[in-house]
Amino acid sequence: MPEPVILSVGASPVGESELTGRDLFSVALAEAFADLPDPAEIVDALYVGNQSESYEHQIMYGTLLAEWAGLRHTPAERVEGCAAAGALALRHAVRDVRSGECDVVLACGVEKMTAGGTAGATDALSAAFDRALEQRSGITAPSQYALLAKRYCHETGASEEDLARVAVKNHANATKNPRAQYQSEIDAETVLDSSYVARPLKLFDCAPVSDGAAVVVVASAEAAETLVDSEETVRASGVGAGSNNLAVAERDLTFVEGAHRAATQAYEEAGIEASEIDIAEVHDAFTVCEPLLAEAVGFAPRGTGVQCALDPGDRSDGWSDVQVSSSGGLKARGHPIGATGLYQAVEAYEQLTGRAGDRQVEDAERALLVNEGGVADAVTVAHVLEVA
Amino acid sequence: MPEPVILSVGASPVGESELTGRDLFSVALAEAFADLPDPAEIVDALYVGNQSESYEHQIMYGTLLAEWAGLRHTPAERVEGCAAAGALALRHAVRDVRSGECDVVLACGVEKMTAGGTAGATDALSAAFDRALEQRSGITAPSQYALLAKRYCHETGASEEDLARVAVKNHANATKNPRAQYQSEIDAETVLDSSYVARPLKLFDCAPVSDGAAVVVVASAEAAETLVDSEETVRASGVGAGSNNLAVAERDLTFVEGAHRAATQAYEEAGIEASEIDIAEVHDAFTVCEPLLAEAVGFAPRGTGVQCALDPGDRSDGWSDVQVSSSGGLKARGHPIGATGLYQAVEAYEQLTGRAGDRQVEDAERALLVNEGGVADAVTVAHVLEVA
Amino acid sequence: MAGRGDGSPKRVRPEELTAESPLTLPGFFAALSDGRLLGGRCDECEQAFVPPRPACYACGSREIAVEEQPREGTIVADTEVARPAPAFAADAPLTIAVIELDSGARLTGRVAADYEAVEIGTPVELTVRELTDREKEFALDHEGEWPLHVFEPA
Amino acid sequence: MAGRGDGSPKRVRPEELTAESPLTLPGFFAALSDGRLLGGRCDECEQAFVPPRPACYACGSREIAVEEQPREGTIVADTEVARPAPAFAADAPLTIAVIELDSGARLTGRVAADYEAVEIGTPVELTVRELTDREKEFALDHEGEWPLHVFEPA
Ligand SMILES: [Zn+2]
Ligand SMILES: [Zn+2]
Repeated sequence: MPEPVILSVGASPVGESELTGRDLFSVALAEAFADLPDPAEIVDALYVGNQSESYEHQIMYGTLLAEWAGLRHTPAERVEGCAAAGALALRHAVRDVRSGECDVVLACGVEKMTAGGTAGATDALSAAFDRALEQRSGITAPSQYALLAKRYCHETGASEEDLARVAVKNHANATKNPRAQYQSEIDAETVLDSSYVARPLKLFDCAPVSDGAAVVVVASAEAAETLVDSEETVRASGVGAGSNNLAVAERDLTFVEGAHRAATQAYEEAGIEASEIDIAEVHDAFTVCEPLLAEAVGFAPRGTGVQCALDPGDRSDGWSDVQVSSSGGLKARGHPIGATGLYQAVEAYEQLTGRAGDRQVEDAERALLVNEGGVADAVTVAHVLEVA
Repeated sequence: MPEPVILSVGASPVGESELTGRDLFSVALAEAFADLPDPAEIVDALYVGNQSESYEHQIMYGTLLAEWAGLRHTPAERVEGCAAAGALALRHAVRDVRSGECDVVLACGVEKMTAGGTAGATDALSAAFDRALEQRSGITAPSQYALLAKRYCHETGASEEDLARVAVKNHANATKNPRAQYQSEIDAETVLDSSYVARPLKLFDCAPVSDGAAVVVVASAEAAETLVDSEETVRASGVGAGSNNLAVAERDLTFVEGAHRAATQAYEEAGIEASEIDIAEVHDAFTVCEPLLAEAVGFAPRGTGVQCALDPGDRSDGWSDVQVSSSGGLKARGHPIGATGLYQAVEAYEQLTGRAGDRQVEDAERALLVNEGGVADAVTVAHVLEVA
Repeated sequence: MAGRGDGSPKRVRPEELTAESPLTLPGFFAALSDGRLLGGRCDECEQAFVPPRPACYACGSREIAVEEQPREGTIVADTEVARPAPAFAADAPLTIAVIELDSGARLTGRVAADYEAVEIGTPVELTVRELTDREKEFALDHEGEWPLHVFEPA
Repeated sequence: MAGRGDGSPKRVRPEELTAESPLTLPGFFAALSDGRLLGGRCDECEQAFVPPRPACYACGSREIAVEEQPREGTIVADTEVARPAPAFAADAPLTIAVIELDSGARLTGRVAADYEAVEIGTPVELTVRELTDREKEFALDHEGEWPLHVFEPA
């Protein structure tokens, strides 16, 4: 079975951009292919993660980006699982290489969320909820996660300040990430003093509305050898994916079962344990997600997830030494929905190849990526990446 | 390499329905699994073709349908390439079985187009065009195809009446299809006397706005053996897919190159020639599509495609004996966008297993399916199905 | 009632899945308009769920009975939506909660009370009302007559 | 001009792809506002295309020069849109055509003439205008200032 590796990545800066989605993709592609042959010479297939047609009134993003990359006749398609779309694209790339169907595949993600303003984004994201009972009740994305936060704090005793510290940590990380939407430190008071969006969540508990695009080049190890030096590759050694009920009400509110299952599958494929993960990019669309995910993927004992905001040495027994969201996470790096899963891969690639600059995590050898769509784990995709 | 087969199908009637998308899926699933174990016992993955979130304000259709099928934790996702979404789902199912990743996969398609009326459908479909130059010029789906029809008639000398006969033939076929949206015969005058939607195309040159859902159960031959008798299976022996420029202006207007490439790849995988195909379901979203596709996939010499409306014995030299659109095609069976590619597979499955009732094509052993998205071949997926 | 309304669990046949069947959304909302909140109950594992659907989300069984749900339940988690979508802006802030009905079925819905007036564990009771004109504007064509479920502190 | 405007073909660097570069849509439409229709020309296979993009659709090369396009072209195919989307309803029926410019680049656009007044082969000339108020209503936020290309019989 061919071994899939990531051999190059590219990503636009995240934030509000004057560029359209296809232009942001051009930026990401130009970076990813700066030292590679033309895509037309090497790429066999292309997948695009994209959440909503409403932002740019554009579907067919597979064909559009294939054309823009000079891949006119290449098989290309859009995949959608709300915010997990990016990792779904990556998973296809990894599997197409594994099966031997393809030698080189582009996993792409793009979203121009700011095109419709905050109201447009609120509406577009609500389409991810069950239409019958959830959407019609007037619930929004922040309030869906607020339900999780309310229950999590109720069961674990975590406070709003505990959640605030997750945002503080991620903003601090993002100051060292030149692609991040927010490169400024904040303190817990900034979060706690910000207005409630959906109690107990406040403005600074929420990831922003963002524009961005990312490209991850996946190839068989054999094909990669002909294109880059081996230290420029990262192994995609494990993948996991799964769904959970669409409606939050019908799930465990304090244990993200979908993420647990997806991560477990990825660990098994990679032949590793959760404790061996050095760095993780998890889906912190809202602060409460990071502790929930830390528990679900096996980094933390139940109820202690908020310690993700602490330095590894300061955490309680049973916690792993993993560093979470070195990129700044969705909260501070930004969250261009369909591209987020690939920004996670970009961060892990840069960390595992020693190119993460000021935010380099020492001796990072194994990374876990957890990308979710819908509210929390309505769909989850997990990847384990390892140094070659 | 495991051999993928289709072992069961189900589909809702096509037309304007009171049911929502998920309900139409329930209808299709209940039919497909009438004689099978619960999906939860056998299904490893699920793909959903769905064109637009705008009809029902619903994304995350992968998760939604997985849940509705009792497949709560199964990997599930939506794939989108406009009207080719259904066949993209089928292609994933076939490839997941081929690679050995899965034993049984559901390829699903669903669209509730009537939810937004004709204006809503016009707008939702226009999102498939290039936003920069095409959408902003005010072009609609019928007028895009009208450009093709105008040029095709100009180059080949085909008349509006020649195109009308395609609709007449497909309506006649649909009278024998209990799932068809229009089960009434029409004559050429009906088409020619209908009002212009986009000259030279008239109302009766256009496929209708439709609701519908379809399910195709794909499995390895080995897994299928444990579930059904072998005569109930159909081999998915060849698949092809590819893109073409998003903008119609930048393509060959009278040769559907994407379909030519996709069909050629499918023939090669199946090890057959175009002349060996007995029945074909092609993407006749507008009458002009059927002659264009007949030429592109190798049934007809260039410029003679309109003879698809004739009985095989009445066609000129070089034409194959293929029967095109025994279902009634998109024109008369109906065109629920994201499900259309799977309705094509449903028809071929029923024909190849001898279950097509009054419309049974005698000795049908090999079928070609051509499903397109965007305008014509912006994305094309072709499948060859064969009797087991 | 066409479709499934007698509570007997058996696999649904495709032709039974009409707009009158409570296993479809139009059928579910038609019953809700009559004041009856219908749910499914799995014959295999006893899980109850709203709305009814042809398979159990907990175990995957297709042996589903349709049963009227109790109107009484309890708040499992709640929040206050400060900035809802435009269709609901006039009613902001909204109190929204996950409710566990006495059958064990859970669903999300509005609570007709201030956020401060309720908490986790507060007992609530189901009410059903038509959409407001404003809400109807934002409803899809086929949803205009679908009523809204709203919980009131019991 | 930032980005690529000097016509010299070389691969574009990511930092050059700003809103001022004609290889992005904002850059392309800014030039169009100034009356200049820019296209790409492939250094490998000579294909011309509008708008410019970082790779050639014909051969995949990334050696692309940006060049102003001729205003003159010919109708390759045309139609009359009887029922356009709501944004354009006031102007219905619309004549729309595929135009081949004298550079060989092809694009779709409106023709400011009745359908009966033009045919395949009719020479046309590019004009550029601002959006009407009605069109602006339907434009996305970032498109409001983007002009529209319209062809007139030459
Ligand atoms: Zn059950
Ligand atoms: Zn070229």
